[in-house]
Amino acid sequence: MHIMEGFLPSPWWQIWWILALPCLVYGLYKLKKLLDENRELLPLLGVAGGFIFVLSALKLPSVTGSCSHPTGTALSAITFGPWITCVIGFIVLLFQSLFLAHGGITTLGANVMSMAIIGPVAGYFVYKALDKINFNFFASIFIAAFICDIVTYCITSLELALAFPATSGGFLPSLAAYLGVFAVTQIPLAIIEGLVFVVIFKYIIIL
Amino acid sequence: MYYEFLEDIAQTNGLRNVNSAVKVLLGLGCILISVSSNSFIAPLFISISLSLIIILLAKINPGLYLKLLSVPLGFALTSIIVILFLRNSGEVIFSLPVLNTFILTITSGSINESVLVLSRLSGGMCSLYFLALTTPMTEMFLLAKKIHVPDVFIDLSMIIYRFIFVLIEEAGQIYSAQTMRLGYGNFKESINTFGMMAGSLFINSWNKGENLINAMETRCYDGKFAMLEETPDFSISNLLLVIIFLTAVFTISYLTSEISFLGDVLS
Amino acid sequence: MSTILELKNIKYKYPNGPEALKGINFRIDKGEKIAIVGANGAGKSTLLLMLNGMLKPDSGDILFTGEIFRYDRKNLRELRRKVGFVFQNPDTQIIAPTVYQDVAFGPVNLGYSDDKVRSSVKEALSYVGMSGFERRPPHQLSGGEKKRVAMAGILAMNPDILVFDEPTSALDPAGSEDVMELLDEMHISGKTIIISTHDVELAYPWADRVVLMQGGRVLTEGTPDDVFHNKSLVKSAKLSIPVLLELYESLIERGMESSKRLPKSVLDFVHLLERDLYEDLKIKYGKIHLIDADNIEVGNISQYITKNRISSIGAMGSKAKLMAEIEKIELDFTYGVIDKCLLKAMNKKDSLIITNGGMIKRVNERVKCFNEESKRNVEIIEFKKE
Amino acid sequence: MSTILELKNIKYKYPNGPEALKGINFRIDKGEKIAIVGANGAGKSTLLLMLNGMLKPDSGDILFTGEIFRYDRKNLRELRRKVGFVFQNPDTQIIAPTVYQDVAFGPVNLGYSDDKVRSSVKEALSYVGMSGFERRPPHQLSGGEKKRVAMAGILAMNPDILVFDEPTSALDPAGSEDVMELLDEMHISGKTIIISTHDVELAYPWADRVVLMQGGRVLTEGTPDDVFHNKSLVKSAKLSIPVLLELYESLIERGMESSKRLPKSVLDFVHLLERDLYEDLKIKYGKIHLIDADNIEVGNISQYITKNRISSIGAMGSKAKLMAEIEKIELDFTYGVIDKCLLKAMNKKDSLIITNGGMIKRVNERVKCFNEESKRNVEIIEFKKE
Repeated sequence: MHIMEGFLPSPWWQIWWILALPCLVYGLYKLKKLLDENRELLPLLGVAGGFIFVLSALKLPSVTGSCSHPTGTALSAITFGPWITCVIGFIVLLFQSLFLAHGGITTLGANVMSMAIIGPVAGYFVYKALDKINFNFFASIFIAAFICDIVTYCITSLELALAFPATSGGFLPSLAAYLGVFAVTQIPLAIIEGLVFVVIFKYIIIL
Repeated sequence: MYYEFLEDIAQTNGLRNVNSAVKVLLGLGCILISVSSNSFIAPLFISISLSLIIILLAKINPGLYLKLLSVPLGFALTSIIVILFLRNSGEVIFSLPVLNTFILTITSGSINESVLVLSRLSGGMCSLYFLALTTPMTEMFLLAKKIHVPDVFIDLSMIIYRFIFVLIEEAGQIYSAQTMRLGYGNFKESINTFGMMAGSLFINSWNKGENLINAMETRCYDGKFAMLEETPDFSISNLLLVIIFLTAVFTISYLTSEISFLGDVLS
Repeated sequence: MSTILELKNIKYKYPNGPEALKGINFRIDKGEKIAIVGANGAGKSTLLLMLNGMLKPDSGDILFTGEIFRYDRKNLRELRRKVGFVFQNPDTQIIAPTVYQDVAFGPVNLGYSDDKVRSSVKEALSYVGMSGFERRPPHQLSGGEKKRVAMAGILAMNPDILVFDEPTSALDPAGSEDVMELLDEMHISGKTIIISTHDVELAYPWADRVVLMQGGRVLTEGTPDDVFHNKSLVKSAKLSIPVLLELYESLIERGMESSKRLPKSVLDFVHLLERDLYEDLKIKYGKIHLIDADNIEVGNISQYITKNRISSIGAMGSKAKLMAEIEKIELDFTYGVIDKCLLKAMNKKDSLIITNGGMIKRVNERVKCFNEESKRNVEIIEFKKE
Repeated sequence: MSTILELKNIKYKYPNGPEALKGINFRIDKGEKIAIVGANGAGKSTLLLMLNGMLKPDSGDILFTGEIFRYDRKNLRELRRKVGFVFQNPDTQIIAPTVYQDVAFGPVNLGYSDDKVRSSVKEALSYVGMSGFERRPPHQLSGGEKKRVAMAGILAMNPDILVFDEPTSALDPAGSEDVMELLDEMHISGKTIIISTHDVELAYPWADRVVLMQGGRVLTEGTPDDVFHNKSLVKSAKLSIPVLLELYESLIERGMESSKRLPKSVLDFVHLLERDLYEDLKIKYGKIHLIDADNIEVGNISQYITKNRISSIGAMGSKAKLMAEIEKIELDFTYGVIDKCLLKAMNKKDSLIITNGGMIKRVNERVKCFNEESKRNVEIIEFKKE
């Protein structure tokens, strides 16, 4: 779920950019170090980035009006770790805003925070934790993907609520309202993504 | 599932040969003015003038452009509801008691703010469309290089760019093949079919990545990527026009900053 | 012959792309073998995608069994079941983790019972000669094997019309021959077959009807002779003339007498030259032996061969080839079998064709037709069980 | 002729895969046109990947300019610069987001100066006829255009040896002809060319030397005549015999006199039949006019054509074709030009060949050779500036 261009007022879009940038810079630093050791990773990461874009651009079955979804970044977080994912996610989100008009430039910071950093990180840690206690593999995959989606949606709502708190009661009612209006599309989406994720992993493992 | 990317339209638009730095300046300038405007007038002005530029100068099919404008509609309407009901100030215009527990109200203040946010969204999206439809990404890579974006970021972006198009075509073919064999029939099958496509695409991507390593090696890859040559047609007059336009929009934004939709001053 | 599918003045433009079809009129009769030929970008694939409703024309009508086709869910399902489509690149078509699962994809989506799914898959795989590959992952197969699995996946849905986009692309000669022979087998078993190709050497001898496309339009259609004889049209379609036809025309230009029937194969050509040049030669011809694979026990073929002093052996159809393999008989011909045996007969050598089902009749017809045209008398000896 | 690259008893097995090369001995001399032919899975691609060090043999030696090749970074770079490799599928080779950037990829990584990068790219793109496409993204190009870009990317590095894996796969006849002609142009300009293919019709008339592979081994190598004449070997390599050769052999079997030189083209064949059959015919031949594109001003060609009553026009090489396009001259032949003009000459018609550089010499040689062999006297008239 992308926040569209122009929706976040000052100073909120700047704040999210300022928060996202250090993550990106650190991600780039890690990436550069990795590539200095092994240059062959660049093409692999590039193709993986292409895959993530394409996966998120495909319309999920049975969900009308859903645009992009963060499954790809969760997959990337599990495969490449959160920092590299931050860089790939940033590029993918930039391309999504320019190729598909999903998201925007000023809102890129906020979208990167929710879809390329916090969501995937949450999914990543849930997966690692479940992995550690030897939880059923496919159930862990489902939960990780589901959490990644739900967290992304919560963060987006949080970003919107912070920018537009309710006149009476402030931040919390607004957050509740945003969570409410987006729940209609985002919760089924999270379940479907979890299921799709399981099928993908089943497929990959069989091959 | 035949994907239409704005990028492909941008490759053949009417302003293709205008210097990309000038176009980016106009697009980003408008986005910034739009998002920091205190009144709905400047963003509205930006929406209208950029839409005209997109249709008349960049020669984008008007029907297609209208379709594009509807993309952010779903998001805009759902998110604006919250502002409409929760950001109350000024006189009450409409109220609706819900289950005797609380009352949903719309006030002049919340309408004013909704209109302002919607107009910013519209100005922002039109500017974004201007950027996306007139300036191909292929040209922006050069611009990024010039403003010293780190090489690793640009190189990675370029490979991602290339493979988006390779993979989307493949995804389209797989999707067609599945549809022809009556996939995506019911919900369960849909999930399964979609997952299979994504999984197969993942494996193919991995193979392509390995092939790419080979392709780069055969061409003596030494950590360098070539950049596109500069467009020759940088014109001062274009730059001046853009600066004049931005100044005008900024002036409008400044002069109208006190005006709101229903006439009340925002509290 | 009844018309199954008819396209009337179909136009189509890809979003943000060029006009791909500029008014196509096209008709498919039951039981035809149609080749749509044209250079890359001529609109062949777009036309094929119209045939099973994957693309919806911008204007014009598609008539399916006589009625204007309506693009709703139910009709589309029905159309796609009737019109099977085999993609050019099997890698985008066969993506299930195993061969069995892939072939079963269509039948499962058709809602067949488990038993019926199983039997459809089994039958389809045996048809394309891929029995025993059920548990193999498709990515381990060779290009030719993948193509066969892709075909089985469509056959398992039992369509009436089979559409093949560039059926032999990227296959080597042996693979192409296998695929073309499978197409012939399907045709004989009653399917209507449509292929698109830019390989004129392939389309020329194979098709009943050739549709020549260029720039989104049908330039001409008709028998292969009519279409390829029109050199300037073929050239404007950016295609080449089949090499034997080119040779024939060069000879005509040099004063050779023209013939009613254009030469489509080496046999035709030899026969043509002989008619012209060695008219007075009187030769005793060889014989063609014919064994019905459904009608002989394994083990008896080798015996027959030795007994009858046969010099070359050809097999048509998967069953016949399988039997030859079991008996370890080395096959000399696996494609263009009848013509090659006729050529041998003209060289006074006896040959054997092993085949079954409808193809028995076909051998008889072809030889009869050859004898009539060339006023020769090549004899067929059918094996009878004792 | 000096040997550039030599493979000695090369063996290679893919990790977790079958043994792909089982002891290959193979040598490349400067200036050769070699076709490696074999069915899919014969080991052609694996062999090609050895040639520029993409794969390292498990055993055996590779000799590069006479010395045993050492697989260190510096040597590998040198080898890859000298041996350019064009992949079968251009989508796996094209890396960058625009045509310019992709073609410049090699030169930039070789550390060329900016100016040299620019001029290499410009030259390579104009060589393959893709000037003006610099800013286009590859995904908007057609299959044939992508192939040309892939070739330009390698040409820009100015290698001595060019290796092409299935150069015409998935291309339509016009696209294949263009590519094959480009290969000929490169060869004439001094490059050594190696292709792998399963298309025997392509390899037979094109190659100087044919290497027949099967199951990871070289079955035989030699001139195309020698290799394809050995029917049983070609058959065991699961390939087919070129159709004209098949016709020729059928006629020999029927009693036609055999010839020294096997027929590779329609012209050869006509010539062969005439020698055999119309020996006593005395005909006056047509003439072949020859214009050097480097030596004529634009605008003068049309004039020349009208003046000399030329019936058919052919062009060889990008420059000649470009000039024809500028003057809006419709070309009758763009591939196999010399042979087709000879055929016209035999039919008493005058034709014109527009070409330049080394190909002028080639026309003269081919016609001279033809005249000697067939004891005819087709005349060449070279255009001279007044």
